[in-house]
Amino acid sequence: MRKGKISALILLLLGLSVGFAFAQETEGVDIGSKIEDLQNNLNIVWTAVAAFLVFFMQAGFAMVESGFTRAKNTVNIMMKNLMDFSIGTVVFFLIGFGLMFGATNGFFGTTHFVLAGTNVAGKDWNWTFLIFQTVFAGTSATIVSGAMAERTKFSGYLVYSLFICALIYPVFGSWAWGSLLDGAGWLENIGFTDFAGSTVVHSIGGWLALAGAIVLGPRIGKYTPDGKARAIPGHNIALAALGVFILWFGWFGFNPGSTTVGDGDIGRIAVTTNLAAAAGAIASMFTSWIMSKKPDGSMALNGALAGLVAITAGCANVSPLGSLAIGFLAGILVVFSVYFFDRTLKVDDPVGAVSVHGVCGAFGTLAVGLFATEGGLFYGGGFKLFGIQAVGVLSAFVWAFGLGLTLFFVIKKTIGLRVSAEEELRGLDIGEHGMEAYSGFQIFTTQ
Amino acid sequence: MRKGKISALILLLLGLSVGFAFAQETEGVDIGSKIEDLQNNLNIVWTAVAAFLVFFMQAGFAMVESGFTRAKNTVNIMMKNLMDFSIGTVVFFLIGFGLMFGATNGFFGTTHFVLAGTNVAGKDWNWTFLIFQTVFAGTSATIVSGAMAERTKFSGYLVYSLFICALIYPVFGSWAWGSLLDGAGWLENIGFTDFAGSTVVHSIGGWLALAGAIVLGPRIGKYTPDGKARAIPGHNIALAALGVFILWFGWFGFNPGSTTVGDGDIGRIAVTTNLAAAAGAIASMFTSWIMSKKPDGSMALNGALAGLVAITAGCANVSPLGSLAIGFLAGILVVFSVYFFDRTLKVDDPVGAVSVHGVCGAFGTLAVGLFATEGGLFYGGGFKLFGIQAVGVLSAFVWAFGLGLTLFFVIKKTIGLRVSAEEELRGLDIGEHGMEAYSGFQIFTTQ
Amino acid sequence: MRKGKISALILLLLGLSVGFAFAQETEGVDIGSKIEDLQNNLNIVWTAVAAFLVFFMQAGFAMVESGFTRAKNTVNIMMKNLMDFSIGTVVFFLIGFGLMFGATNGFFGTTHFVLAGTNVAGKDWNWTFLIFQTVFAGTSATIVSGAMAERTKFSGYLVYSLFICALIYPVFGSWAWGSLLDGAGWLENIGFTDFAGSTVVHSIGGWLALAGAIVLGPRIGKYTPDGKARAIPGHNIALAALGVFILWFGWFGFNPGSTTVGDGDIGRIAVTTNLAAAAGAIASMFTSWIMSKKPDGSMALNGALAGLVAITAGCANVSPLGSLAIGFLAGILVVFSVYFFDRTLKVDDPVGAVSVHGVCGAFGTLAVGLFATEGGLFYGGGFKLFGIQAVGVLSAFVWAFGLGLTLFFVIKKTIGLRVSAEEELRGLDIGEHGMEAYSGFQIFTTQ
Amino acid sequence: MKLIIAYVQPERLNAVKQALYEREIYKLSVTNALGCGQQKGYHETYRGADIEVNLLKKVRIEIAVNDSFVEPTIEGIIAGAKTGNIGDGKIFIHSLDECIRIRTGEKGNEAIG
Amino acid sequence: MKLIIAYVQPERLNAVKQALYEREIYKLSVTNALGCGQQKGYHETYRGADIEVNLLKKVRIEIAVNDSFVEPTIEGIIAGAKTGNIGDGKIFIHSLDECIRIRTGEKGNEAIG
Amino acid sequence: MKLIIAYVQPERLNAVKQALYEREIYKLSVTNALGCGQQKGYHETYRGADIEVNLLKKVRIEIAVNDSFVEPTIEGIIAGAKTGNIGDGKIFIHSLDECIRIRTGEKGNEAIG
Ligand SMILES: Nc1ncnc2c1ncn2[C@@H]1O[C@H](COP(=O)(O)OP(=O)(O)O)[C@@H](O)[C@H]1O
Ligand SMILES: Nc1ncnc2c1ncn2[C@@H]1O[C@H](COP(=O)(O)OP(=O)(O)O)[C@@H](O)[C@H]1O
Ligand SMILES: Nc1ncnc2c1ncn2[C@@H]1O[C@H](COP(=O)(O)OP(=O)(O)O)[C@@H](O)[C@H]1O
Repeated sequence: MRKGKISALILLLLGLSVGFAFAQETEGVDIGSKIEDLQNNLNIVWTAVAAFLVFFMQAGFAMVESGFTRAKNTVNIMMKNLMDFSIGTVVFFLIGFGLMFGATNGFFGTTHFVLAGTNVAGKDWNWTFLIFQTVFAGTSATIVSGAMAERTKFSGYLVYSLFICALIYPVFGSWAWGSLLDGAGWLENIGFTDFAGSTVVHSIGGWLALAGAIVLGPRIGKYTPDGKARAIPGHNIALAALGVFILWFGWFGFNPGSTTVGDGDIGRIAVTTNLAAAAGAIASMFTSWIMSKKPDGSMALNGALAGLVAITAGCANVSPLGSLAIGFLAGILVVFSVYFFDRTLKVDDPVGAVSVHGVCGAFGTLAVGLFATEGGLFYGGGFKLFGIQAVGVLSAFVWAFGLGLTLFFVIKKTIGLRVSAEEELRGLDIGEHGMEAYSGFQIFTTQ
Repeated sequence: MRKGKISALILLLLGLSVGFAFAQETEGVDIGSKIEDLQNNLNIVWTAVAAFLVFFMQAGFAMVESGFTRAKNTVNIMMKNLMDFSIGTVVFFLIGFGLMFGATNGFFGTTHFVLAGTNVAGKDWNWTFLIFQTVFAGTSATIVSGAMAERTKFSGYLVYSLFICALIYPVFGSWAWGSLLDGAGWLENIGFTDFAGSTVVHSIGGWLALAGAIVLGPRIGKYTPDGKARAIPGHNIALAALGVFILWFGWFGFNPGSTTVGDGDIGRIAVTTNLAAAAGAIASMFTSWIMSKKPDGSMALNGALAGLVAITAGCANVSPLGSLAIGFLAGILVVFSVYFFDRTLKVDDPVGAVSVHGVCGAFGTLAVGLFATEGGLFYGGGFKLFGIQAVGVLSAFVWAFGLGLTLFFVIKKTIGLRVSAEEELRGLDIGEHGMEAYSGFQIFTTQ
Repeated sequence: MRKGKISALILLLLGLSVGFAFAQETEGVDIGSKIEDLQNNLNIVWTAVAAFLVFFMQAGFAMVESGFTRAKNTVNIMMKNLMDFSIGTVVFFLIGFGLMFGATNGFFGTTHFVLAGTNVAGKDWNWTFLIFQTVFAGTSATIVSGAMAERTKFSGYLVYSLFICALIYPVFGSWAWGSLLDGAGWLENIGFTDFAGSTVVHSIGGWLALAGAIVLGPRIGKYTPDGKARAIPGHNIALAALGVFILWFGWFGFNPGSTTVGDGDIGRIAVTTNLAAAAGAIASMFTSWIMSKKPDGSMALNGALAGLVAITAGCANVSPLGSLAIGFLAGILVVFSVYFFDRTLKVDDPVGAVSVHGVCGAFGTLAVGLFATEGGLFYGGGFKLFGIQAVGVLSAFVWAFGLGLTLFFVIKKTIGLRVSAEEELRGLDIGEHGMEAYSGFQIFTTQ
Repeated sequence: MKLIIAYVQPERLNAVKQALYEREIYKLSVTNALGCGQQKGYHETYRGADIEVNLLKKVRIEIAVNDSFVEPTIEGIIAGAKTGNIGDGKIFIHSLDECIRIRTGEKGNEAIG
Repeated sequence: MKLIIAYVQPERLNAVKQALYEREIYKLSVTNALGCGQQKGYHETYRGADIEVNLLKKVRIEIAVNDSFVEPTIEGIIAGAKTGNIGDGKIFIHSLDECIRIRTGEKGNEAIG
Repeated sequence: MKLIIAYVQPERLNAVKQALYEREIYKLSVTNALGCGQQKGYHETYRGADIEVNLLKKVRIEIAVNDSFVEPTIEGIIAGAKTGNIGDGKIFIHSLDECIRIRTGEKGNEAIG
């Protein structure tokens, strides 16, 4: 009995212990997955908020672009910004997202169209990821409208905005970012680093803008008969400044949000982003001060954007001092780039979109090869990363500028890309939309 | 001794085990509740951020409404938007919140006034819930100012804004949403589905707007003596567009925020919301293009809002394709609705508030009965849900339009609802506030 | 054998139990720290989002300040707002942050410059804390530009903005808030309570603004030869109202964000903040209505800001009713303060920055001594806290106003603080920046 | 040929145009103006400071007509602009030496209409 | 009756009005104008491109007066507008055939004041 | 001395100024105007409601010249403004009694240029 009793007790204990072990285990698993779920939920909240901030950049672009152009084309610019995001949203959902993040055929993704395969009533990550990626695509699309402002036929622009979000942006995106979901791309495979999209988003938009501005030709009166560039001042610098503040604000979603993870990287990336923007604004202001005797307000605004675009690629990979340097250089670069396109190449880009997004996007991507604390040339990493970055930058240019020229040329030859001279003089607001932006205001339209 | 020793050991073991069991248990409970706390904290952060986004919609409304009306009434519109939210905040805190979410007497809530019973220095959920609900009430209130713009006496408007947030909105809200806290309502009990408030917030505001516009009568010069509608163009389409972007941005708090839970539903609802807005803008643009030969900028802007209002009820219950359909239909509907009220009914609604919020809110609520993946007619759910939705839509109309007519009529007969013709001609900014919005600008006030 | 068997079993059990105990312990520790990590991540997400909202207040200030001044100085105001934040960002990173939050020498911090010691690629809290504190410093800096609007030399202003963020703000900040990181300050040590910065941020800015406005002198035409104050109306009340909505929105980051913890306090502080703003707007409107026969739009807007500034110190320490009272009193106070500075002291402060930020900031800080539910006079806490608060308020005045007078006087005597009369008449936009804000618009510049 | 200048209240512009149309006067030019007359303006306060607005918004209409059209033009303006209140406006008339249509180079009476 | 047109610097408008008041000339009309005169304008650059601003902001004042008021009016304008700098402006005077007060239909000398 | 008033299309202003410069006419004043002439305006719809825009944007140029400059001025305006399309504008000329330079007090022919 004793033995039995003891044995029984021991067995009981064993049982208890094993029971505990089991309980412990399942409980452990359970708690572990619950904690994972929680972090996952936090990531979703963060990524969603970041996506909303990036969406708000649409307002920023609309304000900057309309502020830097004439009053008679304001309705048109608002409409273009509204519609490129709207059309972009729909086609990116239908086609683009799948091309970019679906299982890849080596060149682009082939699944996930219309978010197929995702539970239509569930809480899947894909949903949050889709909205985040949609607003990125929309950013790329809307860059172009500034460079083509004040002379583009509205219907032609709609066609363009369909193609960028359905095709041009997502395919390139799949090369660099496909593996963020189920895709994979040759650029990311060779080690191309573009954390939040200096190239993927901004340069793609910028080079398309360049193609558009070239195919369109300059606005009437932009160049004197003997080829001198003339100033066509923007009509509302208050709006433009508001737009830049909104963009800067939105960029805190753009860059830190690209972690899609709610943790301490957010703060670090916010710091590099903010420093680069500040340095860009300062550098542009002083550069324009030296170049043209006075600190040009429109240049300082462009400078902040230049810093933001440039830091976008490396925001997670460079030190704060590195970000200061990148922003500062971008701020100088953007001024000379604007001068170069405007006066030397005679490409009429009313808001400086090509310089800000194309040129500074490329610069920022290359700068990762120099300033990355891991692998950057200045940190002892040699030229390897820089070379890879250059490949990415170049392929973006070839892809976007090449397709852009083709696309705009085809539009020009079919439905038409430019409004009539008469309509351009009177303003696209009346010509394309039958209304004025500032009804009742006395506005000189001598220019 | 041996026995004793063994027993002692066993007891020790038992003790240890039991001790562990206890530790395990308390630890388990503790961890479980800590995880719950964490999710709760995440919900609070998310809901608070969403509330702030919804607050920002006040700026959007102010911009849209002033942009779509004349320069001479801009100060007045800003003041109305500022004050309806301010007064609404105070009375909703004092009275409205309790009526809406307090323990119900069957018709409305009767507790929670002044947040009574909530720890005044604590971290209770009620605080976050109150701020979230306050900004919703403020949204409903501010809708009305657009439809009554350019002719309403300021003091009369203040009185109205007191009543909507203290009484009209919360009582209806308690019927549909009371159970979100401690209340309960007959509408939610029969299964009425209005996830984020197409009816509760937008239609209520829209039907009050309709009542206000009817009691006021049209602006001087809006109709020719023989009853033809005349256009009175808005003075600042840039502001109006900015307002729409702000509203769209804020709606990402409005709809996904209405989960008040930080999880994957946020992304899904953000996707449906965004798709509907985009589809609405596209549909309105093309509809106005067909109807009046040119894509009307103000209509495309209204279309985005129409899509947003319409998806608000079903954003959590429909598929992405369903949301595209709802947005698209709302975008078409809003154009015809504006025409109908303007030309047929001759109700002068300068910004289209009745069509956007009243009509599209009703449409969106009904659309849940068609498109809900669970219970919707198109998904094999039969007419039951649709019928319930119709009951909700109808009761909102009766309640808000009925009370609205009464309220505005009483205001008209007592302190007065409309400014003098002379003041209306010169502008309410000077008449009501003794200042101009655009001092120094040359503005034609021939209209 | 038996003994051995039993012993073995027992040992086995012991081993198992101990094993469990160990597992339990490490698992427990692990889970505990994971949960802590999660809360930490949540705090980071929340604090980062709050920082972004506070950043956006820069846009709000720019809009309010330009809206309340004349069209001919709009570019200049935008540039000042852009550059003070940009310069502030850089010098606060380099110097200010260390002075404010580094290990203190009793008077200011001496470590953490350039965030030294923080892992340059890590997820440290310091990063998030830096961005949060940077935007606070930027807020303090930008307050001043409004009071000095329409006559300040741009280069002089740049020098000022360097000093406030490098020195004036951080040193005072270290006295009151140093212990938030590694510092410590005499003010916090005696119990000074300024939760989100009525004094630390707003009064410091406000008193510097006062010093600047005094050293500058009034704008040409502001006072008649016999000393009567003349109105110089702002050029764009729509922008000003937008700015106030943006500021209100950003304040939801400013006050609730100052918890830097993601929990239920957020909602509570959002409620007090919102109530005070609403009460401030209402009070100012009615006060101006009584004082000057009509509800002045610019005063109601100032009133909302006055409520927000005043509640900033006590937002976490007062009850909702207390916040209503504080906001309401601040709304009345700001009107009389504007009158007092404008008409009695003849200090020309175009946007009311001194009254809103200086006076209402001081009032709000003192009000904590009255309304704090713990320690406040009205809650039985006696005069102790009030006395401490008064010490803080006074020391802020002495520090900021004293240094401000010195700084602006030195700038005046060296590079110059004021533009020429001719430039002032034609507008600083052309004089300082060579461009107009509203090109093409017909604007009367008779004033 | 005469040049007729009229200052009228902004909100009467449409009525004036209407009245002139009825009298077959189709051509006119309009500018935005501020006027100071018997209508005393108004006092307001902005942020507590006094602001005296004595330049009121007016519309300036300029019409060049042949002599035979002077009377109908005056009549038309009065018909459209008169409300009987202070501030209704004024009409000024002076003679015109020449009128030229830029497009065709026509001169005088032929160019005016 | 004469019609006096003066172009003056915008910031002198108030002083001109003041000076005219002192001379009992209460009625005038103002429009916003751009002028090109001896004052050469200025060069600026906007985004690196040259911008020549040679139309400067001016204010155009129009005053109809009886012959006896011509001298005081001119004096008043000069008193208010003259600073001695280039750009001070010009006064043009021509005769007026008729003046009508819309409200009353009064004509000529009676209508003008 | 003559006062020449011209209404031209806004976008022709620069060309007109250019053409006048070539003829050594350097001084002029410009105001923003709306005009109603043979150019019929246009119909648009805003939110479905008809909107008839029959006041088109024009620019009003005012030039005071000595008699010998009248012809070159007219020529210059036409050279700069004429496109041959409806809406090109009109020129009105009337005589000026006096011209005074505010800065110097100079009068007449000397003041005008
Ligand atoms: N002598 C004048 N010279 C220039 N403009 C005048 C003169 N008299 C009146 N006006 C213009 O006519 C407008 C109406 O004049 P007012 O005296 O108010 O009209 P009424 O005599 O019909 O009441 C004024 O605002 C001003 O623009
Ligand atoms: N001949 C003219 N015709 C029309 N306007 C003139 C003429 N001369 C001067 N003005 C107007 O007068 C303004 C001042 O002329 P300006 O020659 O600069 O003055 P000042 O001779 O006093 O220096 C010009 O900007 C223009 O608006
Ligand atoms: N009789 C007139 N009185 C005043 N302004 C006129 C007159 N005729 C023409 N104008 C002005 O000239 C502008 C051009 O006139 P329009 O008849 O269209 O020119 P065109 O005859 O060259 O086609 C009009 O818009 C108007 O501003």
